[in-house]
Amino acid sequence: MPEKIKLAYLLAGGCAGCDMAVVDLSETLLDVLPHLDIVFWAPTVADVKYKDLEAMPDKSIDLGLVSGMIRLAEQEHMTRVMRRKCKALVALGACASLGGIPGMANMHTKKDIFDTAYFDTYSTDNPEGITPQTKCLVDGKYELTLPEFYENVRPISAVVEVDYFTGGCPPHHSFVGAALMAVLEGKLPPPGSWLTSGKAVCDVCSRNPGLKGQERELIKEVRRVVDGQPDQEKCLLQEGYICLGAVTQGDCNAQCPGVNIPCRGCGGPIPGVKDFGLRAVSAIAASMADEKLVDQIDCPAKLFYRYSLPSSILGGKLK
Amino acid sequence: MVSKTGVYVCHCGENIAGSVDVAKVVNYSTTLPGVSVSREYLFMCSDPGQELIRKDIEAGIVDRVVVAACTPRTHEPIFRKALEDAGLNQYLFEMANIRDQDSWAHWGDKEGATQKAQRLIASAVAKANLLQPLQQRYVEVEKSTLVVGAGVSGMFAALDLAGMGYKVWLLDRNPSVGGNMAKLDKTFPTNDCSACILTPVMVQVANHPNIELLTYSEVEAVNGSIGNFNVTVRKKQTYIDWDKCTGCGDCVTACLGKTDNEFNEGLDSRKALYIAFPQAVPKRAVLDQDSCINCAGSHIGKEHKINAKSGEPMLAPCEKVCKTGACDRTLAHDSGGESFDINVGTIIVASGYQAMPKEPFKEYSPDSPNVITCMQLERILSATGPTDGEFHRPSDGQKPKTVAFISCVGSRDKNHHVYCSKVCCMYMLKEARLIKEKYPETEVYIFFIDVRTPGKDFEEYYNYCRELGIKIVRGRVGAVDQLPGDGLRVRAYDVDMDTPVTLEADLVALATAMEPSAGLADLGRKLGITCGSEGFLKEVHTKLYPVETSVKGIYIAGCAQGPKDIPESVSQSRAASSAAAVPLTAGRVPVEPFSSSVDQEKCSGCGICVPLCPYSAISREEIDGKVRAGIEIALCAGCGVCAAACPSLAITLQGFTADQIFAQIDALTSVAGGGPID
Amino acid sequence: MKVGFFIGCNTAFNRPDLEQAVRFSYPHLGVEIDDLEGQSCCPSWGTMPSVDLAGWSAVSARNFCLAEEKDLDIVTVCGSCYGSLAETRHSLQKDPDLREKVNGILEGLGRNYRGSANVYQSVGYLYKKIDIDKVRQSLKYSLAGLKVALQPGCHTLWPSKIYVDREEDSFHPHILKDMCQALGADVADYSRMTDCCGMGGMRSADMERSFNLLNVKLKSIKEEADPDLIVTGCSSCLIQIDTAQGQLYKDGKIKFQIPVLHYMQLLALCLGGEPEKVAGLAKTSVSGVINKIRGDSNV
Amino acid sequence: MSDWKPNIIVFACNWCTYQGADLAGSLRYKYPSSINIVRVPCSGSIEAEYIVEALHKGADGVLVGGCHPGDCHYKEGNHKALRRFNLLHRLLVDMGVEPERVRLEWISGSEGKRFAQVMNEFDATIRKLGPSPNGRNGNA
Amino acid sequence: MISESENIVFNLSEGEPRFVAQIKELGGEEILECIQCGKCAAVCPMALAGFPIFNKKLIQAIFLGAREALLDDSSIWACQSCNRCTEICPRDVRPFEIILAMRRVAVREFAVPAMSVEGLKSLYDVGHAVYLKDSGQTRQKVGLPEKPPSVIAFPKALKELQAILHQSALWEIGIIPMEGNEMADTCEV
Repeated sequence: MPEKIKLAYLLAGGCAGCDMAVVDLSETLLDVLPHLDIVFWAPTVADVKYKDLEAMPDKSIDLGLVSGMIRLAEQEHMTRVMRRKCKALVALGACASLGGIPGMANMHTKKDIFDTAYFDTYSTDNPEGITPQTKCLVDGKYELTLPEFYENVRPISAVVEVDYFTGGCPPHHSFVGAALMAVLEGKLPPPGSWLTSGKAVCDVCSRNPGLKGQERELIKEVRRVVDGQPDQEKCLLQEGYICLGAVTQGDCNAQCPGVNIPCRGCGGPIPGVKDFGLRAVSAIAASMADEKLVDQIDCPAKLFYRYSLPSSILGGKLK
Repeated sequence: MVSKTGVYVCHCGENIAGSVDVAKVVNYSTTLPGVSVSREYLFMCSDPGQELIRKDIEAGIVDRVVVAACTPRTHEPIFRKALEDAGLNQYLFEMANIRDQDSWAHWGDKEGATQKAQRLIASAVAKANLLQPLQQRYVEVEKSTLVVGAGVSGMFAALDLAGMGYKVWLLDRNPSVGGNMAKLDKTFPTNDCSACILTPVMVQVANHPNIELLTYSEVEAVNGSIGNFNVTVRKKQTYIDWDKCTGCGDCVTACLGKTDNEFNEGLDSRKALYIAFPQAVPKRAVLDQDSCINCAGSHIGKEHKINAKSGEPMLAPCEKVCKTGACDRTLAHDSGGESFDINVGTIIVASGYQAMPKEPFKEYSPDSPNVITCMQLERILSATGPTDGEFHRPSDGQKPKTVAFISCVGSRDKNHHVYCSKVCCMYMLKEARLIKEKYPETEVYIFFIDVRTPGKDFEEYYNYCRELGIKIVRGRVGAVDQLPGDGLRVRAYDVDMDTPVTLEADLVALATAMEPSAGLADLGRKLGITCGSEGFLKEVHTKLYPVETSVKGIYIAGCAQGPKDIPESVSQSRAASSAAAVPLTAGRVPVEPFSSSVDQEKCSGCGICVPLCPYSAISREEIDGKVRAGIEIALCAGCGVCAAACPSLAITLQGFTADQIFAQIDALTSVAGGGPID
Repeated sequence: MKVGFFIGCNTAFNRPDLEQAVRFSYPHLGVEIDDLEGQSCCPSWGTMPSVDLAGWSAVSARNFCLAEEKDLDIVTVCGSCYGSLAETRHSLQKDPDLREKVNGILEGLGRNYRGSANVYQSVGYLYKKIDIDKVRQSLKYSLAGLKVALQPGCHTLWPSKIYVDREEDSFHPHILKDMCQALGADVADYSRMTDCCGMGGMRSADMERSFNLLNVKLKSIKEEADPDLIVTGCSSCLIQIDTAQGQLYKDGKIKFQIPVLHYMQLLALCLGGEPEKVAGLAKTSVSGVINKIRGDSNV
Repeated sequence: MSDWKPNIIVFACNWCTYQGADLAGSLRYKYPSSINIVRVPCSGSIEAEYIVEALHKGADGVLVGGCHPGDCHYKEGNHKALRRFNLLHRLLVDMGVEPERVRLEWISGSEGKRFAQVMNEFDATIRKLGPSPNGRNGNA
Repeated sequence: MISESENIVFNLSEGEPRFVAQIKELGGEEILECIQCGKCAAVCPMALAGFPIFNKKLIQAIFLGAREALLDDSSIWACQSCNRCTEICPRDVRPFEIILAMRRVAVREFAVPAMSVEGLKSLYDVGHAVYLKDSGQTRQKVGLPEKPPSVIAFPKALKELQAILHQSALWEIGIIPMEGNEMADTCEV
């Protein structure tokens, strides 16, 4: 074990689920904490201000974790500050690495989103038609500023260079622990890598037909979980539930398939894959027993890009 | 390692240089990443052209080669050989197709064609930079051949190969060998009797120790590739034990079931139990279940009924007369026949043609019995035909006084076949001549579009026919009307007289087109070879590889490839047998190393690839308690379906890796109007 | 069942007795007639078709619109109308650019061609849509004992692929034959049944050649069939064969005149229609045939 | 925009469409020089990524060419291609790509004329659509 | 070239080279498929009635560019439109469409027989190509109203028809006088 390392944690545009996953380390946290000197954890855990981080010398922090994606100017700014201050920067979780669920907003324009949020919903009462502005004058004299709401959601790699990526929504706590241990022990792969096993969910999934000595077959029908109870023993994909386990990294230990929920891809693509959704298309469509079946897959863009739309080749819906 | 790619741009005489600015392209090539040298030559495939490549390799200037010339489908092997000769792995080679897919297609658009050549070369270079050496593989060749179709083409191909000492399986779906030629009366241009020249050949194939006849059989499935084709053959059910049958014909005489006689083109009937024709080889009887009437309640596979009076079993007439026990209806016969596999090194397809029936040509009153096809007329004229060679018209058996032939029926016709059937002019002349020679008082008219007689001694034949008094009218017949009684009125337009003409005829013979035999497309599909737009099997190259198909080891002969007369069919069948013998003689053949491989370190064992492989080349392997995919290289054909589907990018298709394709995409899109964009 | 009746110039102005025959017989067989008010010329071959395709199609499409707007198909007794309408319909179906152009023209009139209405010839419509037994059962009189020769008319046959009620074998048509037999007639074949009658452009261009062409056909009818009556499926054929015979006879080119009626007229007569209304304008003498039909109470 | 020429990438299977393209050339059927062919062994080897990457890098149209159903040299690779293509096409339409920019055609080795016809048609379609918004000419 | 023409010999070098293209533009798209087999002529009523020009010959004359000779001959207007040629043509040339295309050329050159102009005029003026002035009596004789329920009885419908014709090539060509078309006045036939 090395001596104490300095750690900073920034939550960019996420839901704080990743923060929870770190906290959930529970006992592992006890092993890790003594080695950590947490200098910044905002806005959730520690009472440290942005300006405090800005004031720290560049490259003074050994390890920075950023969770969440970039939607606001503030998030971009702070991520850039993190990059300057940290020697190594890790994108923690699906949002930071791929854009995550908030990234599905890239199917819509900023205008659509504002219209929905500030005008169209039944509960909205906005007769003056006020929408967020980056600057406004209160009482005619106090100038207030708000961060800009960008046109698109982006993963943090779109604004800074990221040394390591991890998937998961949120990342499984045991996996977070393992990643931290790897950092502490200096067992790090070359920068740009995923701090993951690199293997698919199928590799660890007990439903994998191969583990039972069975051959995989072509998919003969398409089903949805709402339509019935999947057989606990059988491979979900084989049964027609569109499970993305084969295309997704399995550091989660196949928890979702374990409880009858098809994998939705939060673990991110297998390293080397250019585009998660397209790989899913390449793999799964070919496995359909006939060409009509693929038409039964509902809204492929939202299914295959649930966690990765902003990092897809096209970046989101072309508008 | 930075590659040193050499780019060699071919002028192909004027073929490329006439439409592509070669000098500009060569200059441009030198600016591409990884390119060490770029050269041009008039004919890159010529020996001096190849020498340029060899010298650069030997001098160490070049370790990857891009040739920008014609299509790799014909010329890749030539250049690969040059690389090999110079000591470079032959798969460090890529072609840019700037002739067939560029200069020819964009002739007249020099700017566009030049820019495209630059893009195609950039794409080839991008791929070449990423090429890896591959090792050529060889497969041992099974020293036998399957010949599909036992007409005159198939029989000669079989005899040639058998004569060289190779085992030949000669398959035909009919009960007898002989094909269409067996139906002909005489053959042009010598007027030999068809049976006289064909029957000895039929006997020869039957007796040859190296030939095994598989008549009344069909190709059910074909697997494998050159050297090792595994063919599933289905021998159709004859319901007669051919080991016991002597072909005496007693059962045929006794049989009471009747149907149209296909050998006589439906002009008369045959029995349900029949021998294909008198000279059939093998001469064996076949029971056609569809027309069998199950005499005496004797159904196939059922015990005989017992005569209530005598207590004896009631035998069907065929069983009663069969002296050898070949005909035993009580046996359980599988109506599907019997399937078995054979292994062969090469395959020749000589499945022939069929003459179109008359029915589609409503304007020629096909409902009249006196409107017949020329193939039917051939049977009427034949001594073995329905009239024993007497010239009778079908409606009333009277000898026709006036006969009209109509050419190009279904040929050169966009509603049927756009091609010229090539042999009709000559066979009409032949049939007309046979009639006129035997019955000089008969008036014979032939209505042509163009008389086409381009063959040895054909024009002389035509002249002789005219001297006999056969009347030739240039002008396609527009209608055949049925007159009261059995007469017919032929209406044409005489182009030379510039006037409409009519002719009252007793018999009208339609020179219907030769068309692909039924099921040819299906057979092609089983073999993996394609049919051309006209429906016949397609050769690799009309001039240079006329008997080769797109599948190595499968060759074509005779009318399966397109309409031909007998001399041409025989020539081509002997060419095919020679081509098919090459791999058999060599004993082993090289196969492309473009197969898929799995990086088991990357494989997650999801198994997605396993059911996708059409060759069952991928299987599950267990490694350290984990499931991983494994590929049997010998079974892999290199389609790349598995590589494209692998979620973990663990499978790579050698020669077409994703990195190489992405590099090509990059190159094609970053070169716009002739130069790199900023 | 209801259908739009496309009358056509020749029928409306030259042989309105044929129009009456349709108006009488269709409702008798349970087919209601709609007048397609405001219908125009189809247009006939010598007019817009000879000027340009779009203009031709637009005039034609307007006629179709009248039927489409009422959700009806069109029936006509005239071969030319049938051919011209069917051909434009075929073109408009297969050529979206033409359709766009035509709808551009129609837009100003507040109309839009959708392509839902079909066009039938009067006999073909009955053959395809009405049970032939129903025709048999509705008859008041029959043609028993009458020998007829048929003139289906070129336009009911060719080009066969454009017609919805086409013959299976357009060179040996049977619809008119079956329909005549349903009326009890004895149908006699002759070899020139599908020959042209010579009406239409040819008659306008050169009457003598037109009549000579018909003469060849008439001789074939007389010599091979010698019928009591010629039955046509087309109003143009009706007019030509009906009027030309008198001239040919006068010129000494034929020594006979055979009565001629359109099938719809015969049908109307058999259904009990008044001869003066449904067949009152024939030039050839049809009274003998009509008496024979009505005289025998043989149904 | 008049001097704009589309850039079209055609992924052609080696056994049918690539041969068809060769035949079109040898029969001298004309089609626009905007067509660039990438040779692949089988339409079934074409990854969804190839098509989208081409669009992303600036191709204005992408065409996948394979053997007619039933005629695949590798038995059924073209069926796999069709399945992949159908799903990808729906995905791309969801993502706002104009559906006409991506096309699948079965063109056999003997259909030289058809190859040229399809290319002419496709080029015309792409010209009508104009430069791809998601490529090099666009704003993405 | 054409039997009724005075020039016995047709000088091929005087052929109009763009003629085939013009015919194709005007609806004879498939003309080049013709191989002059003569099948259409065998059953063409025009050929059988002795007109000098009919489908097969027309097509060959177009191939050779014999534009003037064709415009001098009015046979094409005798075509019955029977379409038997189109039915049997082995090349899908649709010879009748070639005749229509040739008529369209002739209309543009005002080389049209008076009868045909009358038909067009009648179509424009009353909405029917064939119209008999005393038909009202005939109709009444068989118990029908004087006017059929066509454009004849509905003046608004006639206006509609004329509006269509105003937007057709008939207007630009000006071969018949049409309301508001000055061109027609100077081109009286």
